[in-house]
Amino acid sequence: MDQLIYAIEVVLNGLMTGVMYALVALGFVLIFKASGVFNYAQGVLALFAAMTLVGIQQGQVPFAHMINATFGTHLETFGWSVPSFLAILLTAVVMVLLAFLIEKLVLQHLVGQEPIILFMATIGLAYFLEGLGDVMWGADIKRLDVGLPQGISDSIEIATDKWFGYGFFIDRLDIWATAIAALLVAALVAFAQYTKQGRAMRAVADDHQAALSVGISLRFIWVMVWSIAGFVALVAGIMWGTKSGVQFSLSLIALKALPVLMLGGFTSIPGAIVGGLIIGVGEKLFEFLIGPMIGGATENWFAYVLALIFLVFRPQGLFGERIIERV
Amino acid sequence: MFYREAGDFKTSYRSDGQTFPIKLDRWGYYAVLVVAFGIIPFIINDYWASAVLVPFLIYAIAALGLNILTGYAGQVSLGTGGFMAVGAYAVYKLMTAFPDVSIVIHIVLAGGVTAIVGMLFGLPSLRIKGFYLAVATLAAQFFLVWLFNKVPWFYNYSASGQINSPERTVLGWAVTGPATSAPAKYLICLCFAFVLAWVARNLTRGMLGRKWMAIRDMDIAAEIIGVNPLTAKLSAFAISSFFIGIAGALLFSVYLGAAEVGEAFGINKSFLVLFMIIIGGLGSIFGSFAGAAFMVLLPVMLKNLLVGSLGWPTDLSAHFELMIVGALIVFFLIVEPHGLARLWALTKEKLRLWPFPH
Amino acid sequence: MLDSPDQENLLEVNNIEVIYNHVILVLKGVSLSVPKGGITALLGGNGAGKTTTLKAISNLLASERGEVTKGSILYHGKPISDANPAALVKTGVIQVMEGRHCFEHLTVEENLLTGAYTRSDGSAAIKRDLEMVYDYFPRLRERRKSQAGYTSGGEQQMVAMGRALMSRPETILLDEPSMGLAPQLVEQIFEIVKAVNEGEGVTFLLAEQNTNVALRYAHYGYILENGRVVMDGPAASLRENPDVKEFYLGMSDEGRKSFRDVRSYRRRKRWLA
Amino acid sequence: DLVVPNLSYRTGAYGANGTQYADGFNDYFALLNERDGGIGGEIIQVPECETAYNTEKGIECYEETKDTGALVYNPLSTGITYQLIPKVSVDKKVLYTPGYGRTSAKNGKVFEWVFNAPANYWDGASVAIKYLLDENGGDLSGKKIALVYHNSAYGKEPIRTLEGLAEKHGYELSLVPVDAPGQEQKSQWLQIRRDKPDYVIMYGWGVMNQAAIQEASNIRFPMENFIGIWWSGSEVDVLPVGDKANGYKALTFNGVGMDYPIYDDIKTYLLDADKASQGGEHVGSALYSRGMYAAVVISEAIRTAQELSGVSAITAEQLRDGFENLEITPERLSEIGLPDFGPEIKMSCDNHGGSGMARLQQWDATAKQWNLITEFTEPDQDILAPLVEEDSAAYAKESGITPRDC
Amino acid sequence: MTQEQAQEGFTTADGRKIGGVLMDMRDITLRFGGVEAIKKISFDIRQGEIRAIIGPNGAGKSSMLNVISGFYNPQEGEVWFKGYRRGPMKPYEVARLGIARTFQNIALFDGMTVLDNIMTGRLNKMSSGIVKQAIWWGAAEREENENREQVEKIIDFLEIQNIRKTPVGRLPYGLKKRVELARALAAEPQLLLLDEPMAGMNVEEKEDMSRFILDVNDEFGTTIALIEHDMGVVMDISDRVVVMDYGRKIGDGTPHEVRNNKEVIDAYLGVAHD
Ligand SMILES: Nc1ncnc2c1ncn2[C@@H]1O[C@H](COP(=O)(O)OP(=O)(O)OP(=O)(O)O)[C@@H](O)[C@H]1O
Ligand SMILES: Nc1ncnc2c1ncn2[C@@H]1O[C@H](COP(=O)(O)OP(=O)(O)OP(=O)(O)O)[C@@H](O)[C@H]1O
Ligand SMILES: [Mg+2]
Ligand SMILES: [Mg+2]
Repeated sequence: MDQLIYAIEVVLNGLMTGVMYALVALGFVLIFKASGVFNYAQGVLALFAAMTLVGIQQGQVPFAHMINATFGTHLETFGWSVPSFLAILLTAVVMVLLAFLIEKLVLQHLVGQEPIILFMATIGLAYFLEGLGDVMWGADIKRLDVGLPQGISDSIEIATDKWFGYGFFIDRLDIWATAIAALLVAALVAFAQYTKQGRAMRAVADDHQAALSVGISLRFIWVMVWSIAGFVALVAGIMWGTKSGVQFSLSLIALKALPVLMLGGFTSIPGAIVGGLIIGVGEKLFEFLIGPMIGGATENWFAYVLALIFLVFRPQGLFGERIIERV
Repeated sequence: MFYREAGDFKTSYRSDGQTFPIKLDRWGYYAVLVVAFGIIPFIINDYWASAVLVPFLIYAIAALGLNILTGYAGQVSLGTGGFMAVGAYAVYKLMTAFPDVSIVIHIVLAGGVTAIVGMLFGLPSLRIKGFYLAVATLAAQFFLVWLFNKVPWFYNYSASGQINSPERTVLGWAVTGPATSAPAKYLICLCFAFVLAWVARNLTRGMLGRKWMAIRDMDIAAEIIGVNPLTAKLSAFAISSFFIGIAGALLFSVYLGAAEVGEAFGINKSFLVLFMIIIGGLGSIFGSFAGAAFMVLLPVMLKNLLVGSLGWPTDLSAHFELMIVGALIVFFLIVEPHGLARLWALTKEKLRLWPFPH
Repeated sequence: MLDSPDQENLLEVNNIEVIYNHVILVLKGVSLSVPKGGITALLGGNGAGKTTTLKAISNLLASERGEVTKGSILYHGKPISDANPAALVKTGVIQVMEGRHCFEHLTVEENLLTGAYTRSDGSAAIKRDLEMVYDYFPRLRERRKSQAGYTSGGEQQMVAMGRALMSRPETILLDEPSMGLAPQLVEQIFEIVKAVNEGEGVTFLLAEQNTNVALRYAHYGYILENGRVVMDGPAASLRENPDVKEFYLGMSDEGRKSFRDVRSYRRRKRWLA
Repeated sequence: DLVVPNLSYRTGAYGANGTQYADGFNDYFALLNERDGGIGGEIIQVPECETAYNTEKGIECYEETKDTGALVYNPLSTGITYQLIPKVSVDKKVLYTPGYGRTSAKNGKVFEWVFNAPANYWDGASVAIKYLLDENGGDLSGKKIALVYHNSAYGKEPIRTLEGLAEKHGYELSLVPVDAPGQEQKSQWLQIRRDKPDYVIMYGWGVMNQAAIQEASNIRFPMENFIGIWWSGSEVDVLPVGDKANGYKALTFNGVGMDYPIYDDIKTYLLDADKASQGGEHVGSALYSRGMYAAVVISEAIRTAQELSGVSAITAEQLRDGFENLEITPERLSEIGLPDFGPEIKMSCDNHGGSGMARLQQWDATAKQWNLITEFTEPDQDILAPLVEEDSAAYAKESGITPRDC
Repeated sequence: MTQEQAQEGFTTADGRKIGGVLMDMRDITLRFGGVEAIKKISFDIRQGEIRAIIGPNGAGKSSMLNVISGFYNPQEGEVWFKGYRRGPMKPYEVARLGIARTFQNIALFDGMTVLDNIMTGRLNKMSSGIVKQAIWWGAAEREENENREQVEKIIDFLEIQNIRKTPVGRLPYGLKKRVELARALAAEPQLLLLDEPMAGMNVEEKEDMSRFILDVNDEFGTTIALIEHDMGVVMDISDRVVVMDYGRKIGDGTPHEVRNNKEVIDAYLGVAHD
């Protein structure tokens, strides 16, 4: 009986963790949908966004370390601190700028290349941004606080204690993440499906040349999509940064988003959420039920294996577009 | 004008099928072999062996392997690190279980073991394609690393889970273990790289290679003209893994000497080797070597430049190194998406026309 | 059939050279002028460079690693080689690409709507044009909700044409509109071209292999071989030219040759350019 | 000149930790050079080489520096250490791995060139249990202790020790592995919440530390009952968690804070003269102090070697003798300007690991500083000594080494 | 149909001998989800003939070819080949039976040279194992060269010697079609399926292509089924024609019969062609 109640708690937490993964996966989906680019840099984008946010919030001097090393100065901060809301806004602007630069310097020159080449380019981009983030804001671990609540939710604990005789642990941050993710997904789905730009975005994903030929500006679409993806990365960065600090490993959550992506389908926005939920529950439940028998720490690979099993039955993921096979 | 094929007539299909049909290329190739086997072993020192040449050769083997799978057969894999780990752990178990058998045999067997594992993880490729498959191969990566970390049998129950390669000799020369000299390390890797490159070349120029390329270019059409996708894909996985397994075995036994799976064979390895083949050129033997050379040399050179010559603090230069490597990768892809090999071929094509274009 | 109604040259291509991949020289000095409101045909064998010419005009070469290395392209007297393809569509030049290039995952209707991407004259007008396209191609109306990737070759060709019409262009560059279409439909497509040309004053530059039909509908024709223009003239006069008759229309002096009979004798006479 | 390369890492997943340690290491030698003109008249050169915590880069750095007259290596990475152990025995270089690396290297009979004083992973585990024994009046029977560990060679080290001690003291041990990098630990902490262990011991590194402390605070696990190994006890681990990290404890084998006379010199000679590594950003932090401590031990060994051999420009072999005869008394530490900064060290030919003493520190979130809360405590050598003996014998057998007579 | 019936044949107008039934499609129905692409169609292909399939766009012609080459499995109906009923088969198994084809949207292997593309046609004629190929010298090389000789014959036949070493991606459309034909021929098929082999060609090139098709039929005795929209070509070179319209068969017979079929004219030709 206890086991069952525990399992329920594990499932609930799995769902919420899944939402956190989905936040990262969403960025991947957007870019893939719009350009057929598998953007490996999405994780680093989240890290970069979070670093920038903290940097702006705390009034850090960008490139301080480099300037100090070259000129022997002692710059560190401007000595002011920016309110969270404004800082988020400014960071969003930086992300748009970044999207613009990425299009200008990278994507534009790779129109029409094979997907794997574009994928590689985004890995190059990931390296670059990782280095740039460190040079700009320093490699130390930063604390991110934009006022999101964190820690166990008392009301749920008390309520469940009353019902089950065991108080469930639900993190308040996760509840927030769920709400925000739901909002994001709804907005993005509406955008992709029902607007002209959304349709253009899907057209670009199918055939760059044809899109060009009907007058869709790849440049505009890409800047737009990368900006949105940058914003999604910022949201993911805020959530994960609040959870475990802003530092290099933040970029590695991309690896947790990949199975989500695979399971949900690379091109489906709702897929990212459903995939996230399945992966979250799956890995947590497996760790809870089977983990103890085989030594634990199974989550990293189990997520992938779970996604793999789904794929064998649906090679395009649960909600991915059917892979068109014709001759 | 200096580089031309005119006057190089072929009188048989056999001579038309040779690896370097142009005379100048052939001489260049012989020259490289002479330098590699005849000169470098006498002048190599520990630094060059450990920092540059040995990793270059080992990664070249891994890149050849991945290139067979990704470049020739079109199946993108991110499981390279995991498969290298299989090679490493296989050779470790073999070395410690049968100390009297030659290490060369162990390394080849380790490749064989990896081939079997590779085939197993290649099975989903029959259904799953493209990036879905690439991500799916990460399952192999993570699972294998977890397995080697978790099951003490693989690391002979050592307290920390590290594996150490004991000393083994070939023809009386130590090739593994601390006492190995730089030339010995270099030569054993060179021999493996040479033979494997030759095997790769043979496999890719014949029927098997064509089957792979057909699957890569258009799998449905390939199936309709008579390629059995099952055997084509699985053979690509097997042979690719064989190469990668050998690279993993060499990496552990000859180069590192000790390894911990998550650290030495993590996902970064998978990406590194993928980089090599893309920068070098997908579907090109030469490209595998060029890419490996590029990715091994670049950081060393950058480091020497930034820290050694410019005297920057190491952290700044490490960050800049990341930025430069990233930027260079993007730059190369923009200049020539088909890699160094294609760049080289284009240069030759231009040279042929030079100095009279068109 | 018709003389070009109006002599103002809308589009002028002056002596352009195109190189692919920095090494493959494909166009070796092509010059064309396309009169406003006319239908101009670009004829020539495989690999003659028709597609390349059209892509050079619509600036789509960059994504295939090709570039125009010499010469100039003027539209309304202004050079357009630097405009990006999207801007070009806004100025009124749209290309229907060879090999259809539909957006596979979009439905037929969504494909058509992307054609209207650059328009800003409101959804009512777009809706009207959508109906117009459906009237031209009733088959598309039936399949409006199917994914374009699963429609047949001919249906895809109709989608591509319809999509171009949706942008309300001034000039359409048509690359092999008849390829893979049933004979009835070929006629139909050219009838539509004619109707659009006459009714809406749209200028056409079309590359065609089907010389027979093309010369029946076009006002003026250029024949391209091996990257050079080897002959040009009003369509009517081209149709009477004996070389054109033999090589492009498949007629010998005695009338149409049977495909069964040409088999045994080798004939190949090339214009020496 | 004497060359002591600093194989550091300032980028990558562990860069934030590596930076501080490397600064401390650099600064102490810089101080000796500036203030005393080096050691025994020899300037100490500390060429830095970035390893990014990557074993291959570690080898590259080693090979790059080894022919420049390098005496001793301190790579701050267990992986690189394992790689270097066989190499240093051939190249005859000293490998000094305080508080990390291969535990059984304590046995100088087998590991002639490796030193890991003052304490190793097993010592740490034992000292933690000792502390818990003291807290519980010497009796841990029936208590539940969970080990949250980095699922790698490093994290697995203490398992055997804790199991041995569990038998002896009757507590119940549960193992909770966390895969690298470890920023997602929900499963682990839900399990801990369900199992309600009395104490949690953590062997973590990098982001895993903060994530664990954060999750612990989320489930309201009492911080006082949460003890990290010394690699889980730096400012970067607790600062991101904020106030809720208050009371968290960690082991350490070096002093913390800036209340030592040496900092006056560091200020005069380095900070004011703008010679501090990285501009002195991290002076006084826990990892900085540990890096500095490693430099102290190395410089003392150099001094000893100079005395023994009578030459100032010592070789690596002489430095090894210096290490084997090294004695750092409390008096000596005070002389250096670091009173009570580390345990007493006395090494010998067969003991390369010192006494294994360590102490506990506790985080004060309001003051944002660590406070020492115990004296140096000795580990339970009854349990540890046989383990060291066993493990080093296995290594000797595997590598064909005949242990030296000492 | 019995074995004997399958052996019967007839003689065409220009005196060529057409053999018994080689391929027999019986009541084939093919559905994609709700779309019925082929509705209960039956027809046969006889040994040595050139059989044309025509019909408006979307009629299901390509789908029919896909059924024959095993890429689609029909929901209903039977496929008989050489007097045996063929169960559901993988495409590569069908290829081994001696059926080769070309594709409507060219399906060449873009990354390979013309020569390599054509060599893939001989896949099923080559058998040396992995080890032999890895060593190359000896068996594998010999086999390669033998097959190369056969391929060179086809290259000569189709007059594409000068582009042997060119990557196919760079070729113009018409040549690609020719290379595709070469690849199909390299397999030495009994039945050759051509899906719009002359689309996108001008008259001159169509003449060339027609000549190749007729020569193949003549010299190798290969049975050919082809889809084509150019009625001139169809009328001139085919022996019998099947007409499809939205999945149904609306006509079957000699070119002459078909051309004068009212239904065919309405559905497909528009005006009667001369
Ligand atoms: N991307 C490319 N890279 C290299 N060469 C190319 C490329 N595209 C076309 N070519 C070459 O340019 C020449 C002209 O090709 P183009 O496609 O313009 O001919 P076309 O007249 O349209 O022929 P078709 O009627 O077959 O479509 C051909 O020889 C072709 O091989
Ligand atoms: N894989 C598929 N999934 C769904 N529908 C399909 C598929 N393949 C073909 N169809 C549909 O079946 C019908 C017949 O298609 P098919 O390609 O056979 O036509 P076709 O006769 O070859 O036409 P065309 O002359 O235009 O090539 C079309 O309406 C097409 O949309
Ligand atoms: Mg064309
Ligand atoms: Mg068709």
